[in-house]
Amino acid sequence: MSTATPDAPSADTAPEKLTKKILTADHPTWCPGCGDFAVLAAFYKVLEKLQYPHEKIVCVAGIGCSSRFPYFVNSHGIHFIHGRALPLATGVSLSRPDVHVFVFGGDGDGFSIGGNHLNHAARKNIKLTYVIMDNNVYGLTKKQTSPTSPQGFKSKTDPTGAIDRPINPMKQLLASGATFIARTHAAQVKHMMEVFERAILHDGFSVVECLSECVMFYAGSFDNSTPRKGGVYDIIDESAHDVTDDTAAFKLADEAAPGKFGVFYQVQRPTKNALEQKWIDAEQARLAGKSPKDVLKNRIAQMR
Amino acid sequence: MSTATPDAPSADTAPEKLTKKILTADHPTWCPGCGDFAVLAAFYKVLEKLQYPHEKIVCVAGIGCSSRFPYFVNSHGIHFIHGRALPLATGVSLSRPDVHVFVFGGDGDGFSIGGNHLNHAARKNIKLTYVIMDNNVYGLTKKQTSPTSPQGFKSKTDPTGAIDRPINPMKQLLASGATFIARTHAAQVKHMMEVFERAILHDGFSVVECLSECVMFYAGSFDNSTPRKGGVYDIIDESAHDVTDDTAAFKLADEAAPGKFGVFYQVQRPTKNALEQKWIDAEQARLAGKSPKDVLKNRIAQMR
Amino acid sequence: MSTPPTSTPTSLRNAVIRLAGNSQDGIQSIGGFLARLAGRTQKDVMTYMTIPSTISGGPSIFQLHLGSGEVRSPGDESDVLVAFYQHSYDNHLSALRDGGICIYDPDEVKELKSERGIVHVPVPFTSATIEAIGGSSRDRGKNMFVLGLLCAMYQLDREKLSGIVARQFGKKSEDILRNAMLAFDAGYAYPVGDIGSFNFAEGEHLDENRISTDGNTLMTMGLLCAGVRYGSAYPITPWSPIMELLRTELPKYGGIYVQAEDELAAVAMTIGAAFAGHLAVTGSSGPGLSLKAEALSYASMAELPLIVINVQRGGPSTGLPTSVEQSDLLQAIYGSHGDAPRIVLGPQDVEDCFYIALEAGRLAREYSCPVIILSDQALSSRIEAFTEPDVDKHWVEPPLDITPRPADFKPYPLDQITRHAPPGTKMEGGKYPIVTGLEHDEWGHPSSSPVIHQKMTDKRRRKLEELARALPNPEIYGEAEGDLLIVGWGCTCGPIRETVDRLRSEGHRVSSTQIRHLHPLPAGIGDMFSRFRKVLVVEMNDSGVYGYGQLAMLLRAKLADPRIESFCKTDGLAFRIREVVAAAEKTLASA
Amino acid sequence: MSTPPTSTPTSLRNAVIRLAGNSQDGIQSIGGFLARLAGRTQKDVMTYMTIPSTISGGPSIFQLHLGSGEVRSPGDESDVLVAFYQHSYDNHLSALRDGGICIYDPDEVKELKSERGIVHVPVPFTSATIEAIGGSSRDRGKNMFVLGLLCAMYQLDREKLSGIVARQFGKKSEDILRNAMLAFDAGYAYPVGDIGSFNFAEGEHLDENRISTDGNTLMTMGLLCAGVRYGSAYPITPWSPIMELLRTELPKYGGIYVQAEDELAAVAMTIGAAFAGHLAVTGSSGPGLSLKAEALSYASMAELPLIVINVQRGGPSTGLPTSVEQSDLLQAIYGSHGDAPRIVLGPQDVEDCFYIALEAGRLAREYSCPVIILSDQALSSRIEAFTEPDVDKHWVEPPLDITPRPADFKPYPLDQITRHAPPGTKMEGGKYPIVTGLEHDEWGHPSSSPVIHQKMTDKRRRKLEELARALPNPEIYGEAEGDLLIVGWGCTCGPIRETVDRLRSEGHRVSSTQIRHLHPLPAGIGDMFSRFRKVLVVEMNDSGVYGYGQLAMLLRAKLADPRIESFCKTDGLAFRIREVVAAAEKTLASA
Ligand SMILES: Cc1ncc(C[n+]2csc(CCOP(=O)(O)OP(=O)(O)O)c2C)c(N)n1
Ligand SMILES: Cc1ncc(C[n+]2csc(CCOP(=O)(O)OP(=O)(O)O)c2C)c(N)n1
Ligand code: SF4
Ligand code: SF4
Ligand SMILES: [Mg+2]
Ligand SMILES: [Mg+2]
Repeated sequence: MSTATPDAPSADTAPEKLTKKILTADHPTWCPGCGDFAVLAAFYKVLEKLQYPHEKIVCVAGIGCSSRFPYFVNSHGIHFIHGRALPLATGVSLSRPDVHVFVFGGDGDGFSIGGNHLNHAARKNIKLTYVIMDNNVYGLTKKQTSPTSPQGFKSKTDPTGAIDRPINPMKQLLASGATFIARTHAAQVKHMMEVFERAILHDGFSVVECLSECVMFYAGSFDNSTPRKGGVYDIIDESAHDVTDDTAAFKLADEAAPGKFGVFYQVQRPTKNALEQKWIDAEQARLAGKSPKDVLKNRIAQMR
Repeated sequence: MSTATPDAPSADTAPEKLTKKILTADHPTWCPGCGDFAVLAAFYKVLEKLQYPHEKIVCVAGIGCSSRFPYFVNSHGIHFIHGRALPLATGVSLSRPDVHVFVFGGDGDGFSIGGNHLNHAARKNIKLTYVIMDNNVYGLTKKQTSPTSPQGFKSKTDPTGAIDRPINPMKQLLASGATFIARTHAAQVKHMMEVFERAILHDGFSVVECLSECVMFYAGSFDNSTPRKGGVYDIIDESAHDVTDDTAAFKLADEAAPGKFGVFYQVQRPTKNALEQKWIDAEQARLAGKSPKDVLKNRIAQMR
Repeated sequence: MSTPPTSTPTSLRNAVIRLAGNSQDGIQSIGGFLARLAGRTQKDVMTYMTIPSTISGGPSIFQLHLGSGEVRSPGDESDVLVAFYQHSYDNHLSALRDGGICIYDPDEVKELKSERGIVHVPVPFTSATIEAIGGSSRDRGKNMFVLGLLCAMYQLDREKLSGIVARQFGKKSEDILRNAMLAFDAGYAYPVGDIGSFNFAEGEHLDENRISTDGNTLMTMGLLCAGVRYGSAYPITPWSPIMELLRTELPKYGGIYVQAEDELAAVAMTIGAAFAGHLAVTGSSGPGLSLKAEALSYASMAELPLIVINVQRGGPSTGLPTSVEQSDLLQAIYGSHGDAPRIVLGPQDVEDCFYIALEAGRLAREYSCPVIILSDQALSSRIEAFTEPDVDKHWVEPPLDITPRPADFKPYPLDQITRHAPPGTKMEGGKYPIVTGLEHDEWGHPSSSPVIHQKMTDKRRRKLEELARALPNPEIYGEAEGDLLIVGWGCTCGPIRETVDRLRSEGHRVSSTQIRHLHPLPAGIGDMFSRFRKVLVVEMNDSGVYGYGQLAMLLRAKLADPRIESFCKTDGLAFRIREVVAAAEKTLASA
Repeated sequence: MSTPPTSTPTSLRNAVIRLAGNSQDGIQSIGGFLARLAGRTQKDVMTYMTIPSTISGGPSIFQLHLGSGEVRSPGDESDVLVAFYQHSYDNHLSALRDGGICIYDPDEVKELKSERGIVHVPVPFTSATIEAIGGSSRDRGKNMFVLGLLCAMYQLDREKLSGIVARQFGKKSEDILRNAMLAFDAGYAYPVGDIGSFNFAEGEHLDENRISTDGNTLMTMGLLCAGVRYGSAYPITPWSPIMELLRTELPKYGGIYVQAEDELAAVAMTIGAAFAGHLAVTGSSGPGLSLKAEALSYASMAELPLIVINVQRGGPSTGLPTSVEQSDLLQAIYGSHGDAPRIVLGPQDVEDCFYIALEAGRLAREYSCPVIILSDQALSSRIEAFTEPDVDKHWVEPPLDITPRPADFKPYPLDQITRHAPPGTKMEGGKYPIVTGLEHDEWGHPSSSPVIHQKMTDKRRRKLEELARALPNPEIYGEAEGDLLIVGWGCTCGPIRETVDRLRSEGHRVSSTQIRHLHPLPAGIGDMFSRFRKVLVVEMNDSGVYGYGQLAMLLRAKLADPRIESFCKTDGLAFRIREVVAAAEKTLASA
């Protein structure tokens, strides 16, 4: 219905080249050393590479430190409410096939208050890319247990150590029906960029869990996967792992922390965007060029 | 803190014998032929067998045809709001270790609006039993697509057939961290009773998906698993399936409809009920018998 | 094939028929057929029905008010009661007027009361239908038998009526249609004895282009005409039919309606579509509106245009899901945290559902603000006949505007109403806008400056002040001055106007007004009230701790005028004219 | 080790000190130490702070009002400004009174303005601290240096103050404590030159047993004393500290506080605990209250006792999460669908947080009804000193009652207030009760009977009517009659009372009252108002489309009294006394 077509460059001007400089907006309000800085830098770089028309980039987020992301990208953006970024992004993606939708948020935003939306956006295979900056803690509200905090983690809501078993993000995502599922690390810039690029180029619901240290409230959380701190960064060997096999991926997700990194799962399944368009096309073919106004008039005439 | 202790019979009277007659309350308002009748009958029978003290039985539900369940059981009961039965039941279970908490609901109540609560009650391993009467449709609101409706199902919200991929209830539950996960069928009374009993006796979060036909809005939905209608009722062979292996269970859940029935997964993991009690015990040991009132006075005195 | 009744018909201007049985009996469809017929034969009609809230069914009624003149309520009392069962008879005989006719099925109704001159007419629907169709179809054709019976009794246009029936059943199968017609004809031919027959007097000439339908259907047509192409919702009674119709219709217009996982997701998706530059709609009933409260506060803060429909039902909580009530007004205005300005509208009858949807679209866009439409269970399901809306005249093109914006573009200018630049819009200055729920400066950047917060709060409020000034006063029914002004909103319009007619005919100086713009109220409303000695606000909600209902509260607060009184009820039933008349008389009589 | 200052101290009754720096500088902790000291040394205190809403920090202030007599506001203007940076100096100099003292760090503040007789005193906190502690600890000890400086300047009890500091830092490590004391001593010994020193005059004798703390902490103590043992919540600023403290404290009492996955789950778990027979509490701030709306409607319908705390912050939407506002009042009362009666209370100062929690517990149980407490960001975090509450006197045992109920038990009797029989209760008649959100009969069984719905709506409303009659009028500050009554609620109590004092001292007949029972309002409030020529409602929310704030709306609607006027603001800052004085003078001057 919209007259906009995908990636059509503006008629009059030559498309401007997207650079980090152009993409940079406000200086991030994150704490010095916060892992989210690296995520932002990687995102700029991948966008530089992909060169989408500037005006077709949309950044969406809920609430949290990580969810401040859209303020730091000079693109169309919306900073929504806690936990509901995905349904908002669903509304954008389905009603605007011409734009590229990116969603950013934290572990609390995505897996606690927003957990159900994640399941349903995934099963519907909405076309968008979702990056979860997982710091295993609630940053913005100053150190409460998050759904990914490991048992024993001392927070303001678990003064003697976290009691509840955390979720397993990869298992949850695999069960949800997401069609691209990967895991990366803010301190592994090259890997992170590769994963982001694959996620963005995937035609469907792509989601990346990106470990991103909260230096303020959970310093050292990811040392065990940071080689320069003596950890091991264990990347999935895709020649040995069939990324289209969700059971194999589920098995991989069993590994104890820090677990594996890389693409756990990727399949092609029609997006809801495409399926709804198919229905629209069928209905419109049936109506054989009748104008919307005439469609309405006929419908009302049936009530005579 | 409550003075009630688990299953203590009332002091003065001999415990009355629980019978179907005693457990029967209002006549169900379900449509004649609705699968939910059989679920109710099976629940009565299992309770007859278990003989819990009458006053210690609590039935909880959200909203939907199936969620009317508590009205039809003569026990303490609460009919709550759509999708929030599990957190309500969590409040009961954690604050009243002396009662038995049963939760009933439909596929919409449990997997659509209530999906996130299911994930979190499961990972916390709250002590309760949850029966999902899955009819693959919204019954009470008269035939909209539910999160378990198969693609192609024609409903009022999908006049040309359901477009979105349904969830896979078993996979979702396996990822959630529930410690007892099973699947049964309202038309398989014996199996259903066995499964209910095992679920109830499990010490932790036990959940049963029970296929239960909506004769009004989705007649014939489960014929393919109803032997007397030519279907196959394929029960898991537990000598071949290790119920403590979630990956194996995930694999089992891959089977096309009607899939397998029986116990997919069962492990022992401490309940949140037990873990919180452990913390309480430790704190109280530290306080060495100080009365709550004195604890408060001391705390306030620190503000002098 | 069957003989028409022969006695000379009595001429009537109005008839109220109540059909009472179980929901399975197809009473709603008899009612629907008659209502549609009325729309086609220059009669006015208003219907009223009850639905049991459990699926398995239970007692149900359909009441139909047919008239040669304007019909404004489903009728206080019925002239004819058709009782299918003993319980129908027992529960509804009191709704029959003195001397009315009770047609009952002697196969089912065994105990009769003789009272108030009521004429009892036994008609064995059950056995006569079985006889007509054949043994197996018990229960199924009874409704068609009764339809035939009523067609004969009221001398209705048999040909048109069978046409309507044929169109409906023809969709199913020939067998079904044949059986339906057999039952209909049997009813038509059934000799009812000496109660005679009636026909309708020639009425005022009603407009040529009349249609008949219910409020939910017409609201949906209004949304389509207003340019709505996207949105999302979750099913709930009595909202669902709007979402079902949008889901079915929108693909024809290139749009998409999404069934979300819950109401929180639904409003978020709809806000997403609004942010994306569309006019989008979400909706629900009571509990679902509560779930949208947080996101609506966002829409107020971010100043996004959006239509939200709330089809009210009995509350609080799950309440009485299939009864009518008007108890969500204060929530609609004040139900979100913070000072969250939004616009609230209420349609006054089925026809108005179309125009209120258009108005909602216009205001949402003009004021870049969420607009809540408060419909209700009665409007949602009752059928009325009215002039066909002129689509050519009202048609609005969907709004998506992604033309480049100049370098000085700011999403939240302090001196103008907000106009967003949706995704896809090229920003000539190179600076892209951000939409936010934090307090923000003119560019959408978060600010905790005291000055900014004060100014932005003023900005958001000021647009409603502007709107209040721009709104004309609501129409007065009756004279513009007098002793009593009855004020209503929503579905109570009919009974209130009937009350005015009745009291004026008795010499009282009474007028009424139905408020369609509930928030903000038109600025001139105080002047309007000042020309009456008393003001009585009539609404279907609780009379409140302090003795007044929800609209009355708004008006009393705005005008601080103690002459504003309140009449409320919460029994889940539409107002009867006599209830309103009694309340008005009481107010007139008091000092 | 260091020499005390030698000049003769000037005697003071009050001092307002503003510390301005960044949130990382530990300004809050200096303030906290001084406030606590005040509580221990027979001084009254009130504090005020701002927190940046991003974690990485940013400009932050802590203002402290110390006095020998009662202190009722954090002070309009400060006597001393301690400026850490150039931006602190630039933004806060205007808050210093004419002739006030500005202590600044010349390492950071380079450009001074000479104006209004302000005395500038350079004190190199940064370099002096580095010198005292050693090179590496830059930034860390500055706050302790300033604390030492102020201790000397105001001749505060050095021994007690070091004791408080030692207790705090001793929890961490010896190293940290040593460094802190080094910096403190260096500040204490720093020669500030000719500004001299001050000491506090002997005040009225203040009660012996005084404590000092903030509102969130004291509210939690009140809940524990009221018998709360269970509940659930989700983190949000500024509510979180209450949930964190409950989570930490409750295990000592055998209770459990659950961090839920979201606010909808939190309120549901809390209702679960209430249904299970406990007194339970949930809480949140703005957005979270919106998310609880549906379940609160349930609690009203099911008539379950429940405490809900809403620590208000700037709205709408995410708004200004760390600023004060009072804009959730109408939502608290009317924010759920349907007519959903509940009780709403507001504490008037930090001390009152304790008593309001007790009152909430009492009312929730007595009226079997949800009770919402509206606190706010200012009360939540500001420190005040007051008489230690008498726990022995107020202690309430947790309520769980599972003694058998007699055969005639009904959960929803029409003629009495609902009393539930929680799970575990043996029902002697053999019939077990059901709690429900559908309209229901006396046994809790769903009913769509019009009569029942009307009667049950009446029942639910009637208990609030009873409560309104039972409530005494709020206390009047000043005379019971006069020209102007200033009405406030919540944290505005102090500035309003100061206003009254100031205007009375100028001969005006002004009094004030702070409403703690916001819904229902005490029945006698109209009488109380009638003894004043004018009523001015002062609150921190939007002045509204029609020109009045939220409490003003309630009062105008209830009393339909045009003499009720409104003064509002929404700049996220506590009222200054001069703002309220100006508004009151304007009202006094008008006709
Ligand atoms: C409805 C609602 N509930 C709670 C909050 C408070 N809140 C803001 S962000 C947040 C969680 C932050 O954690 P996460 O999503 O992991 O993001 P992070 O800050 O760690 O990046 C919470 C609880 C809110 N803004 N809205
Ligand atoms: C907040 C809210 N949204 C929507 C509804 C309407 N509603 C009631 S039950 C239901 C779904 C019923 O489906 P399911 O849970 O599968 O139960 P079933 O009736 O099929 O047993 C819906 C959407 C509601 N009562 N409350
Ligand atoms: S609090 Fe943690 S997550 Fe937030 S900005 Fe600071 S380091 Fe990053
Ligand atoms: S509508 Fe379906 S689920 Fe509901 S009672 Fe009838 S058969 Fe059962
Ligand atoms: Mg986080
Ligand atoms: Mg279902």
